[in-house]
Amino acid sequence: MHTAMVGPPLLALEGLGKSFPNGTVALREARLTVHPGSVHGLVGANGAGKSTMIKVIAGAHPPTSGVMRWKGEEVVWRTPGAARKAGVATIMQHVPLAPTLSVLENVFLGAPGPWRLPRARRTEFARLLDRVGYAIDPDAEVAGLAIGERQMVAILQALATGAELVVMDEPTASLAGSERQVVFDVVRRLSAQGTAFLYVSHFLDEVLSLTDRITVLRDGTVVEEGETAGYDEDRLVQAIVGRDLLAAERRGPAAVAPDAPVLLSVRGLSSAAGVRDVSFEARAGEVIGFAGLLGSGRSELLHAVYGADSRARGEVLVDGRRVGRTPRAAVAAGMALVPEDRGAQGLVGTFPIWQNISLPHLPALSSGRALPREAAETERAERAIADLGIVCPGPGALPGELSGGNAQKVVFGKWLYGGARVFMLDEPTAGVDVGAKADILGLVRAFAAGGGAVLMVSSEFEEILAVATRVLVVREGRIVAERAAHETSEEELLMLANGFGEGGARDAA
Amino acid sequence: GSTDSGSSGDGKKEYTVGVSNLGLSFPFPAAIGKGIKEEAAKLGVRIVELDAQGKADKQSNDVQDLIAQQPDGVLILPVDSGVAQGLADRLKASNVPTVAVASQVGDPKKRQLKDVYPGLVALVTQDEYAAGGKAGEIAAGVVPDGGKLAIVEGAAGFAEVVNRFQEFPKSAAAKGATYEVVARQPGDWVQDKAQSACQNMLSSNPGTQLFYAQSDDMAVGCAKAVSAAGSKAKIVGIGGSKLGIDAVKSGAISGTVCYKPEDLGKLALDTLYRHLTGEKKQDAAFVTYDTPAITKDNLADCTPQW
Amino acid sequence: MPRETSTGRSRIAAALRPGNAGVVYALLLIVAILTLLSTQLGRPPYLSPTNIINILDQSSLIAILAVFTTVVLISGNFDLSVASVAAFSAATVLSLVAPLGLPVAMAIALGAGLVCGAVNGLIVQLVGINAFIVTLGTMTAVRGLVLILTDGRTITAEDPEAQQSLIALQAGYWTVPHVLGLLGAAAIVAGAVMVLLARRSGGRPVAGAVTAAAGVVVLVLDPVLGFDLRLSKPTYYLIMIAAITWAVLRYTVIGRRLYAVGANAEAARLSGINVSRYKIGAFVLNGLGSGFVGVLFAAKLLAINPTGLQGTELTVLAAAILGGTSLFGGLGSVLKSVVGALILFTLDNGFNVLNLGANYQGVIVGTVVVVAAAIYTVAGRARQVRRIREPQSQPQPQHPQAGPPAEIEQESLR
Amino acid sequence: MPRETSTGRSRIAAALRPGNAGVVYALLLIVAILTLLSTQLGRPPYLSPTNIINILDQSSLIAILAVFTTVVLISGNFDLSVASVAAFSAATVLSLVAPLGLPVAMAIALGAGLVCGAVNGLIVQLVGINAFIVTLGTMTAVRGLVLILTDGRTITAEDPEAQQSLIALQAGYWTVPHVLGLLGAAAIVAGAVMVLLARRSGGRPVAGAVTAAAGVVVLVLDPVLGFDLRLSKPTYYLIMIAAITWAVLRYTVIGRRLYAVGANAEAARLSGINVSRYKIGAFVLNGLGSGFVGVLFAAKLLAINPTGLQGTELTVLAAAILGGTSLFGGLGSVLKSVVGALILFTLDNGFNVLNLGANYQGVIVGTVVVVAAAIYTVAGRARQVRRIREPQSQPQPQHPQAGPPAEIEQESLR
Ligand SMILES: Nc1ncnc2c1ncn2[C@@H]1O[C@H](COP(=O)(O)OP(=O)(O)OP(=O)(O)O)[C@@H](O)[C@H]1O
Ligand SMILES: Nc1ncnc2c1ncn2[C@@H]1O[C@H](COP(=O)(O)OP(=O)(O)OP(=O)(O)O)[C@@H](O)[C@H]1O
Ligand SMILES: [Mg+2]
Ligand SMILES: [Mg+2]
Repeated sequence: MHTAMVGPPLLALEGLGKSFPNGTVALREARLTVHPGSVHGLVGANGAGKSTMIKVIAGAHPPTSGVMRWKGEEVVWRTPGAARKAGVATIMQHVPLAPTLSVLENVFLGAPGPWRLPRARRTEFARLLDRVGYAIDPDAEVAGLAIGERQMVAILQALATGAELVVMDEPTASLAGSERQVVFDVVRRLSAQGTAFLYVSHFLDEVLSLTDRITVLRDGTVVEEGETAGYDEDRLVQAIVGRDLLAAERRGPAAVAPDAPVLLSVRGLSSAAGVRDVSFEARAGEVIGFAGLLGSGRSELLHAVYGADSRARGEVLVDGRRVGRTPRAAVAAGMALVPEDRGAQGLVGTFPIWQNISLPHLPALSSGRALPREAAETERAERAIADLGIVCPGPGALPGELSGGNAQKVVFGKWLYGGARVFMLDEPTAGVDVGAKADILGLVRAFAAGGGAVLMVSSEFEEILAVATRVLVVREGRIVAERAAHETSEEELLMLANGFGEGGARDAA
Repeated sequence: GSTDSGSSGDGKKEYTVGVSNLGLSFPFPAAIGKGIKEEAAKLGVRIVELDAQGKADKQSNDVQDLIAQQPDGVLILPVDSGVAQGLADRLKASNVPTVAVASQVGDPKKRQLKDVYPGLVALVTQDEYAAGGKAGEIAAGVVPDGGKLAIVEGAAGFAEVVNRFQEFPKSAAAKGATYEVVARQPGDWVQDKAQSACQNMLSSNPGTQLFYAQSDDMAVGCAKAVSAAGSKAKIVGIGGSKLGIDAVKSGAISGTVCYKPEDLGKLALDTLYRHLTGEKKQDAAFVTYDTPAITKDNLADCTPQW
Repeated sequence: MPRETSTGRSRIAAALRPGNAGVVYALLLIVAILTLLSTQLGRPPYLSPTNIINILDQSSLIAILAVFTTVVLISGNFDLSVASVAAFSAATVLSLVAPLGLPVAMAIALGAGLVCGAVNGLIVQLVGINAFIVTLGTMTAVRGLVLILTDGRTITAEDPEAQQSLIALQAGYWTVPHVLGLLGAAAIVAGAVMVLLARRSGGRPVAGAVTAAAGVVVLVLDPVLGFDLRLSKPTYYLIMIAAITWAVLRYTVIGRRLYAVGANAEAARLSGINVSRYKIGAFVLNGLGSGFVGVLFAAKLLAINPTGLQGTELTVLAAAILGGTSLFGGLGSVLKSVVGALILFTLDNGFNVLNLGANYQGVIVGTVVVVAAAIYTVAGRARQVRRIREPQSQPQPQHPQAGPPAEIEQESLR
Repeated sequence: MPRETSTGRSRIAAALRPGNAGVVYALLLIVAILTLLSTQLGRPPYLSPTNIINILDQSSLIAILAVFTTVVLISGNFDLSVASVAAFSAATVLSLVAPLGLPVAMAIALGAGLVCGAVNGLIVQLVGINAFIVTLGTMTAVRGLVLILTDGRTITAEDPEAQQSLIALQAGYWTVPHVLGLLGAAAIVAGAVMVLLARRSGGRPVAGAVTAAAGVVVLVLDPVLGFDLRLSKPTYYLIMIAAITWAVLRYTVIGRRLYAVGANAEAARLSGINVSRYKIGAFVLNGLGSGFVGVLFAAKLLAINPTGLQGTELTVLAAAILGGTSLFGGLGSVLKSVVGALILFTLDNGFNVLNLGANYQGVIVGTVVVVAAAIYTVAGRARQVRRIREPQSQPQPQHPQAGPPAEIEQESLR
């Protein structure tokens, strides 16, 4: 499947430029060539301009300069509808779906014809699911889906149009192992049948194994372009960030002293959302990874611990003191939550970065705990921008002006300097580029080393194994297994998460 | 009418009368309703009172509901004269004797006040035109030499806005006072808006000598504006409400015209009752009562009823 | 698996859940209480045919407005100007019916409504101003037009001929004889069509067969029961408008796109939907609908005064929102909005029948509105607890190498 | 980078941009037009001190309501019940002032307002019903209470002593002599504080020094110009309330959190903010504010009838939204809402001064409202495209189509 295509390119961009009204130049003189039936990788650090390029292709943003050729002909797509009609289906990074409609309706949102045809759509949908190898209830309301499921719905929507070119902007950023596999299979199968893909991802292993050619963007310009076969992970990282990182990321976690004090203990926690009788402890210096499938209840578990789920029952103690069942009490007790859905749960869209970052610990940055000192807030934001390498015009930027990964870093930045000691991170590296991911994992280690405890949910088991000292496997709202990180493997975690015990037998749930 | 409503012990029939009131949260019609109910208690009439809340379309629904209850007679206080015409027709078609209270049925542009809509037993009301004339007389009494007149109108769209003005200049002129209307602005029937309107009219027409406010509430509001501005302008109201009479008493306004809603209610029910009992059958009769002009000199002639 | 997604049965069951049909239960509860009270207090029977016909008649015009307002709300906008627009078109038709005749006058009145709607839509969508402030402005401005048109006085249709034509539009009742017979016949036809469709798409024709069979039973019962349906004309207009609007929203792509546009305009745009067209279209439809209701009002009252229908916009919005329509777009059902309107008018009618003192009505209406909304908000909440996949939902693994693919247990979600 | 976040200079410049201060420019434009017209038509000068004092006095009560309503809107809610609540507390104070004396009667009236606000807040927040329907319900219910309390009649304060105490609360003017002197002194003090603060946080004390210097200049000018400020008491109340509310929203933790709660309640909650407290608090404050305004109305009119203040809720909302407050929470400024109220009352006043026919006022008000909103939406767009938002896939869209500031990706639409 890594056969390079010959003949006229399906899509060609030349001299593409895009600047935003606030002066940000997101793309300059960028180019891209996608051949029919090929899988083309587009990589770059957060804020490099990948999503911008994709929006231009999709007709969602008008470019400021440059030409776009579709099957050799110059085209100008003024609306997303025009691009769709021409045969380009796009999965945006921010999964725009209609939350009040069902999965089925969302998948066929752009479908033409006068009737809704629920029955015919249903069979079509079933066939689509079959083709893709995924299962989801067509009648579920999208507002009720977890972020990963929404991502899958967006993918289905793009595939349903039968496009010649499918553009995917970080389709796997919030997916776990099995769904991710589904996406890979789809890409492979459809590209074998002649559909071309433009694939954006921060998972370089994915890019390396899926794509035929790779384009690397840095600061809005193309720095490299070539056959995938000519790259390995190190070279790609080098091209993207210009430094070597792998060593840092692969470093194993430091051991925890056995006499380290217990910082957090959770006893008999259950919630109406489905968390069932969860107990565990975290010592100072520990990083606990939570492994599980999409929908296994890891997010709910973190929410219950954090007190965000008011109907949860059970005890949570920090430093041996009971913590009240509200996020307010949790913050006061030194807990911090980086939620999984940054748009809906992490950021206040109308606040500039500096106000977002100071929000949880505002009294501490205020005179008399009542009057915020803006200078102190701005200073803290500037520090976060520097520490996390957030690409933005300045602390006054609004979250909506940031690239996806940078927005995630802002959410992270909210908790960095407030003296929190128990960090709960729900998919903290979703959509974050390799360089920043290494930075974040480094921060996680630093938290632990500084005497904090970290609970980290991640669908990337590799990442869990890279930083966690202990792994708890979550399934159906329970903790079904516990492993020391150095004694387990990705394969074993996957088995456990799927409900197979050590011997390969299915756990009786 | 129906005969299924029970009879009281002494063999006298107990009548049920439906009242479609234009709005029980407005003091004037509420007082009419009060008069009706008091009289009903005296006469032993059962009252079904519906509140149209000032909406013509609700009144239409109310009449439908009344007809469904088959009352012996109906008193209707029209929200809107034009709409009431259709309602009167409907009531007539259902053979319910109907008395209109407080305002005319049928388009006032076409129909004289005293030319009562056919099919009604009677129209029982004060004469708005005559009341406007009385106000004019008061005005001629307090500003006899004529001069600049500003009018505080009710909310745009109400028939009274026209009716209460029509005779005002004529009867003032008859007494030798001619006024130049320098401003006409809406006070929307409410004190607050009238106060603002007078304040503003005064600041643009500092020489205004007389304000004619089309309701007592508005006259009282206007009086505040006048005294705050240190103006010497006189104010004439209309309505004879408690607020208005108090203001006449205190000298804040020069005079008003005394409406008596409770008496009106009593009169209306009596008219209907006597028609029902056969004591005095009427057809399209015009029934009215006296609305005297009230100034400081004859305060005793008006006991405010609303 | 407990959930059969596509059979009619579970969908009907879902539609009957309190969280979904709460407004209907609220209505039934109110009717039950009123019936009980009127019997207790020895008032005329509440559920008499006349009274039911009256309630339907009285609510029909507001309910029609609520249907169109629901469409605007679904599209993610807001319209405060409906009552003014209706009054405007009522004034128009009343002033023009005598010189021009009903058809022309009515066309102009409808056109006036349409233009008002279009103005709203264009300003909101193309200038990008908040719909609340725009329609508050047009509400005031159009009311001003009514004032100018009427010159502050009541307008009546004087010409007897014109009056007659207006009355014919609105007054009176149509009796549909042998409703059962008609329903039965319709069911048989529908059943047959369903069987055919199911055959063609390879499904089981069970639902169709059942429908047809039910139709036969009802048809047979008709001569025995002989039930005639007698409703006022506006009620029929309401039924027709609500049914058509419902069907369009439910079964056509236009409907789906309207919901999508309201739920997430950006997602809709990226799917190639012309967002402006739908948003403006909803306003235009609402203007047209208001114009039509205005004409019906004119025909009903044969007069309009300059303040006519003032304040009705809030009643209409209340009906729609009682019916569960979201103010944020993308959610709503015209049928439930109609039920919402019925609740409001049932209360008014109930007060009239019970002869309840005017002083207490406001408190009761307010309380009932809040309690009705509370009942089904709370009922709806009960079904949104479980989020985590339950054990019994494990499907057969389709990709053993990747582990069992995910599937969501829907029952536990709701 | 073009954006300078924290220097005083650029912030003032930003505040003066049409997109930000549009409502102020709209007001200035209206005043200019009215001044011109009144000169043209040979009417007395429009901008006379008396007239300005009048406009301020006339708008003050509605503007106070608009301030508190803005707080509720910022918190992401909606309150239609303000006018009913104000009428209720007016009726309360008028019925109780004679027997209990003003302080007690006023306390009870304020308490009544507070309770109404708390009921709204608790139902909206704890039962989770849409604020629109809840406050529509309480608006009706509280209006019903007013009706019960007044029994359909006008309530007046008859006792002369009670009347006097009420009048003292509201009527009359306070003259602040030597405003320039006071302002100058205040500026000197403020400047000194700023210099101190800047020193402490290590910044440059330029701004403080400039402020203090300006203070000295103004102080010196005072004996020469000798400008006295004479305003009605309600105007002072308004100034005080607006200034305090503005300062709290702008400079305190409470204010910041209120905005956060309104813009994204879930993010605020997960940041450790007690969302319910802020949302309910806003309602309670609004209830209290409505109660206060009700007392002032009672004092102004010395009478209230059962329909008093009906419909005012829409005027109040219009003022707030004209001021650029979003209906979807998280955006808004109380000062701009006050300007919005001033626009509405300036128009009314202008009509009175120009003696414009009542029939034409509606059309003009409506048009001006829409045009004013349009002007600064369009002017603001130029700046807003700089703040384009990435479409966010939020399950509950918080800003589905919010007004001017939430224009999403408009740039690419046109
Ligand atoms: N709407 C916007 N307004 C202003 N600037 C923007 C806007 N959208 C993106 N940018 C800026 O354009 C640059 C490129 O952003 P883009 O979203 O294309 O990055 P990306 O490569 O997709 O990053 P990521 O991997 O984090 O998704 C960034 O600096 C970003 O801040
Ligand atoms: N608001 C909601 N209403 C109803 N169901 C929901 C809601 N949010 C999530 N769910 C459902 O709950 C399930 C669990 O999602 P959850 O976020 O707990 O998974 P998780 O274990 O944290 O996995 P991940 O973080 O990878 O998504 C999902 O299958 C989703 O369908
Ligand atoms: Mg991106
Ligand atoms: Mg999760």
